[in-house]
Amino acid sequence: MQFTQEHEEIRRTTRAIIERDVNPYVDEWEKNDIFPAHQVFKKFGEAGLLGISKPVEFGGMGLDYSYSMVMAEELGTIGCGGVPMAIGVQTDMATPALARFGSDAVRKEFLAPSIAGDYVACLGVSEVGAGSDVASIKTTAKRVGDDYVINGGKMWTTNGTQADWICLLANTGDGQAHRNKTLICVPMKTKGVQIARKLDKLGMRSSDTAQIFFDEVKVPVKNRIGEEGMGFVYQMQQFQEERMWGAASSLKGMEKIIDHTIEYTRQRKIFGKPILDNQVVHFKLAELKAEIEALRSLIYRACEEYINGNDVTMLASMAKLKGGRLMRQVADSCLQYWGGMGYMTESPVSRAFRDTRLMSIGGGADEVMLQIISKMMGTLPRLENK
Amino acid sequence: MQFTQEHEEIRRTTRAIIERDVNPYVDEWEKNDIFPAHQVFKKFGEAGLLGISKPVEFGGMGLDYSYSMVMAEELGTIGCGGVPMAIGVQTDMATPALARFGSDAVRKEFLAPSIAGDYVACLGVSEVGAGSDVASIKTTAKRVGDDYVINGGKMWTTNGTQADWICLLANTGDGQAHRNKTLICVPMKTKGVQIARKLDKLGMRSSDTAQIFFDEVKVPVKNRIGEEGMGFVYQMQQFQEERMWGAASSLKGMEKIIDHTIEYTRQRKIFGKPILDNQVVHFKLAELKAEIEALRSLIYRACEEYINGNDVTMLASMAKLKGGRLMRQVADSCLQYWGGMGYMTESPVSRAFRDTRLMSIGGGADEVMLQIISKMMGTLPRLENK
Amino acid sequence: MQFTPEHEELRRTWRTVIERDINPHMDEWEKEGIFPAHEVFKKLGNAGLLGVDKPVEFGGAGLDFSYTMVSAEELGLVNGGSVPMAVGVQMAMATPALARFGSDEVRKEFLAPSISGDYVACLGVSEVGAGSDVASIKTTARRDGGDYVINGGKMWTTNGTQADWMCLLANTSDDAVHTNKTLICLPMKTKGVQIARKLDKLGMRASDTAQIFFDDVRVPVRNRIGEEGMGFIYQMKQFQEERLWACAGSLKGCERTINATIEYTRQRKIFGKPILDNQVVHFKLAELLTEVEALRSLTYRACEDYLAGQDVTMLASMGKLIAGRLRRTVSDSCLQYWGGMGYMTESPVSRAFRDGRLGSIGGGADEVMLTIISKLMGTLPRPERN
Amino acid sequence: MQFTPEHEELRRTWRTVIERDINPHMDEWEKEGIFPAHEVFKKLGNAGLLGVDKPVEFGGAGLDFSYTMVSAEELGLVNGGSVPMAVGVQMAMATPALARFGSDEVRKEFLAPSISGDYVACLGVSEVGAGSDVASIKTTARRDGGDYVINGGKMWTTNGTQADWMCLLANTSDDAVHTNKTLICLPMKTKGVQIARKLDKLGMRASDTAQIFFDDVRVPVRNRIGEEGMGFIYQMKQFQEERLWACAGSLKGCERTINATIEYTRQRKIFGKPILDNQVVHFKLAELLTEVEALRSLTYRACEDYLAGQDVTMLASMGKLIAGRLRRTVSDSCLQYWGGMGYMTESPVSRAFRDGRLGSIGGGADEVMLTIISKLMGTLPRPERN
Repeated sequence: MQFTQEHEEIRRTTRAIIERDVNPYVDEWEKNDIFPAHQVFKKFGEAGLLGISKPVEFGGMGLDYSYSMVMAEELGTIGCGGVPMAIGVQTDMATPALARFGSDAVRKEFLAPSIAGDYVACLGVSEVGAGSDVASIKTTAKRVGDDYVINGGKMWTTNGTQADWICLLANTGDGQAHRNKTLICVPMKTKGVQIARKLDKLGMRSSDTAQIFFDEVKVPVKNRIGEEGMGFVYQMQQFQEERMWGAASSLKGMEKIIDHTIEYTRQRKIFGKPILDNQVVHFKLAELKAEIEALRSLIYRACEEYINGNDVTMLASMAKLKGGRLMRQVADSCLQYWGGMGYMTESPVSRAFRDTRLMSIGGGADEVMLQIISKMMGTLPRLENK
Repeated sequence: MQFTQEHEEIRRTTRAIIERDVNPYVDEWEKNDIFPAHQVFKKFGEAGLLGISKPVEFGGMGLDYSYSMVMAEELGTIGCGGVPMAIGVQTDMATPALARFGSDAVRKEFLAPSIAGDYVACLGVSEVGAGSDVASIKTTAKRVGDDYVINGGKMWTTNGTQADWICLLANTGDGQAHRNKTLICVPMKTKGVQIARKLDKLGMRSSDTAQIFFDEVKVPVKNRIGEEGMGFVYQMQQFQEERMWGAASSLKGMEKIIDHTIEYTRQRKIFGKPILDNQVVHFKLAELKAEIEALRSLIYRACEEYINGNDVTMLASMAKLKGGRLMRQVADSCLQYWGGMGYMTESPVSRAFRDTRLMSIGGGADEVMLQIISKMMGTLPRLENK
Repeated sequence: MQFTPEHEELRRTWRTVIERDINPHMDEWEKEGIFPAHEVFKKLGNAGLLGVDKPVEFGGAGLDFSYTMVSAEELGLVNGGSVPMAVGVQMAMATPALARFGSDEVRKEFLAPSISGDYVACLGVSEVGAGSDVASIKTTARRDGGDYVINGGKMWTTNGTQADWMCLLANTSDDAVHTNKTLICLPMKTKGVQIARKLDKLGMRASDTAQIFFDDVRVPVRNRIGEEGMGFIYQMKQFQEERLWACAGSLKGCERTINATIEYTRQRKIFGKPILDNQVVHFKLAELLTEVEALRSLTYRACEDYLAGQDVTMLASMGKLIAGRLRRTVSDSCLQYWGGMGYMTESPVSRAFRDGRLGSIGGGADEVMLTIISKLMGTLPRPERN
Repeated sequence: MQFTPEHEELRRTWRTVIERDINPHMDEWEKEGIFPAHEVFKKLGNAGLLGVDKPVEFGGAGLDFSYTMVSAEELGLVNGGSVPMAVGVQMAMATPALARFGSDEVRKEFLAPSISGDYVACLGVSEVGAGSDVASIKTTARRDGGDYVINGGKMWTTNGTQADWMCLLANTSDDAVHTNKTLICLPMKTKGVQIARKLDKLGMRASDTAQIFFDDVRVPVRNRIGEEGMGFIYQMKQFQEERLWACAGSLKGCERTINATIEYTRQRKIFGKPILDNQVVHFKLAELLTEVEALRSLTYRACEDYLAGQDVTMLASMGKLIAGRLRRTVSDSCLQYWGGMGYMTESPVSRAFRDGRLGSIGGGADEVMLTIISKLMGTLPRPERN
């Protein structure tokens, strides 16, 4: 994969905004357990970064996915995991299906302002009883005249307390679980949408996660994304980008932890020499760096294939799996060399330790990735029907 | 667990025989792909070491299992894995059930000479279609008058080509798989017993492993061990000692590898200093030693419980599992620091690498241990019936 | 190691107090970032739990160390690591040297009330520049008439903001670093003792950790523990018990996490069956329990040897190393199977994940244990080399 | 990295030759402890496979390095590591420097016949005292008139007993260790070249490894490759391609093992269902394939950068490190699921286990790669410290 000047340009712009409008405030946002999504998204929107691979007619740049990927990579330089995740939801989790299958009307109403940074989007897939097991969601959207009437609830919703609209997956029929679902754009102000609670998390503190209830929520049928019953399929496609994005955004975060650790262990002395001079320390860091480069290569390759129109479900799932595992290993290993300081909330590595633990769980747990990979390897038990 | 003078005495005697009658010949036996079991067993037999915890009336010492365990531990000082395994089959795999449930007649005929070292025993449980899955063996022993007529075959039989008799597990009925099996002492000279082939193995070269066929083999019913139909139960009990023995015999083998590695890496220099001076090397060795001591503690504790009459299936299975894993890790890690020399057949660590790989497979694979532990934890799927 | 009815009785008492006076309040204390040490310790003191192995004449029960081990083990049942750690400081870290080498006068003044639960103790060893590297502490206690005049500071001091007195390690001369240190009982109310700040930690949030400064702090020479210059030696002895405590203290905590996970994954369904029914889940739990039992065995064995008067530095350091790593593995592995719930602050496993991470850092980091083990193995580079 | 029809064509040719002329004979060659290099290489030469990236004027195809990578990858389909390693020496280890820096005369004499398959080449770098530590080799080539007079010896020389010539690294002066070395083409028939012994190895049994002595061996100065004193630099360059070869060469070998395991565990039943149906089995295989794909991605990326003229020392070293470890993990993990059969010499997985262990040792051990990576990360201790 060879990068162009445009790629570099995207990287530079992204970093500039991060340095100026994000990193100086991260500690405060982390303390407040929330960041001002509208304010921050507007900055990225003005720079056109929220629609890199989105259609030009709705304010996007119309570039291929490799440009979204380099932005995801740069987001790793943000001083926490919460804000990048929130941006990822906006650009690569809640909007790909809308951009690809939505009518002009619905794209004008929801996609354009999301690209501009005026709207904050969230994704409504997971439920209390159905996290990784998407097919088993219970939320329903019953057709009544020209409206859908929505009942049920969503769980683990990132951006949930601040979002202007939700890309909602709901059952619009009683048919087979893979053909009865539909994606619908639901304005969060709509009557009956209730934010049950803001969840208190181990990490990702600056990102708000909500549990949401829907009680007889009415939205016009035209808010539907694409065809009725195609929701599950659309969502599965949407997951491809979500997974590549998740893995790509992890790279520089891990490298940042390693760099911090090198810096800290170089100036910190124990038994008369810098901690870094211990072979177990610099060898471990070398090993982690090697794995990071392997992951980066896997992501670049997946991205290339994706751009060439190939199905990258396998490679994207592998990247997501390896990314989740590696982030935990990097954060845990590096924290060790910080000694007591690593256990202090103020140290960047302790925040990384809390934030990174999510990746093996969110957006399809490791075990779901293993399930997908096994399936594509043709090694799943023949009799079972998954 | 506090050891007595008698324990030390057993250790000393075992080591003396190993130094005098075993280690000087190991390389040769390894090259020959077999060791002279009768000759070697006789030496141990004369010292009474083949019947440490066996009844006095048949030549045993009648001591508790802790004495067998310390002998197993000392056998780890033998320069290969094949010979200790062969001895283990004789003392703790093929004879415990016979000693405990056999009639005086059958014990006089098979146990006494096995303790004396005149007979070599082997265990006939595994079959081509049934390795870890004992319940599914196919070999049958049909009652005809006062005889059993045996048909079928056994696989992976250690000592198989040299044994005088086999402790055979066969189906004597068509009943439920756990109640239709019987243990029978079968002289290997009996007409119809055919040693199909000597298996060529990755390691354990000095130990002979046979595939054996039984074609209308007739043995008197009085050769039966204990009651008919109790074979599976007896064998499961016999497995307890086999597993403790296997774990115990691994300890000094691993320590020997580590000591050799310390010795070698201390005199071998790279980039101007002893390899051992690399922190990754001596830290790794320290880590391995810590795990070995944990395993040793687990075994001692299991042994204590066993002597106190408690069921140690759980602890023994845990020891077997951890032992198998640890041996692989120790051999693989140490080999690394020997560089090219570690890859040479002549180096002790390359032999250890080949020999140790068996423990996670033989005598119940790791996965079988995990199955047992899960079962005792009550975490196996409720619906399945294992 | 065979336990007596007295051991069982002690376990019962601990469990009662924990269930009644500690667990119901943990969540609240975690939120407040501190637990009421005086109130809680008084209850433990009244139950006679704080001085199980301390001399009878000062209110202790005069039992051997195995009872302290049992106490540490039962404390694992507290649903959080903070309180056990605080109690550990009181029982096994700040008081062993005092109990063994202190004069009757100083024991009457500091030990007795610490056993009765009226006083809260803390240990003053670690400093900003000297965490694991004890020999290099900088705090001084200059002799001035009948007083010591103390200057310097301590870091990472558990119980630091609530303690009535500190078992302080300070340099009382400029001799060699191993012979110039002295342990002194320092009342925290003394003029010049300043609690610089309460540290904000990744976990152990209900435990207060302080940074403390000493500015010309005067204490009478009679507050000294044992002989002048023996402080380093005493402290090293004290570390043995601290490490054994750490081993024993990890056992039930790990089991608590494993059991909570079994319970949760059994009732939680995914893809139509309990999460626990996934083989990767119950096998993983079996592996974890295996390691816990190995650690328990090592701990009991070390305790037995310790009671038999042997030096257990090697075994205790090995145990501490294994314990620290195991707590990380257990909490990280289990958290995975809780899915999104595991990432929620409210879930016990997320607390275990945060609390457990300290094990490999506090009380001598993994690398310190590895150095000690390497040293005892004789594999450390000859001094001049490093 | 986008492959062309030419790449595909080359892959096909390799597969044809491997299926027809190599795989049918591997078992036999393994038993004999050597393969007929001249016979095999001639067949490869006739197919134009030995000089894909070598200059056309000497019989090469003049293609770029990506074709060499493709060759290495396809060689993974050989059912054993020996032949691929021998071919690798011929194509990517002993000849790159010659092809790039050799005079037409010396290339005509040694390169052309090595490309046509008439000559077998070996590489003379490692010595008894200097395996990974190349700078410290002791062999000398003293200038005497128009000759070099060579004295010393080489160790671990692949193809050593069959080679027609050796690409020898020797000290031609007493200057600094990095500027006193020269590469020389040495005909093995030359008087004074003595093959001391053929080494007996843990694996790679069909490949001959020799220890070689040089006693006043005379070769004309014109046999020198490039400039005198540049040998170390040339060799370092040569190592880059050797490492990329090692990465590419590991991919299909690992996949072959994984696929063979899928096949075997699918037809083999335990407890009434295929072994493959165990979740721990198919999930583990999914993990392994994930790591293989990550390595493949890293390899392709490094190759692309290499072709783009960038220095890939970092990526190539990382790849070599990951490849060596992965081959061990894959073969060890897969062997487990073969049960007893995996321990039999006849099973492909046991050969993979033995052959694969060399990866972390040969061509620069893992620790050398870690040192290089650490160096490039700038984390190595300042010289004076170590």
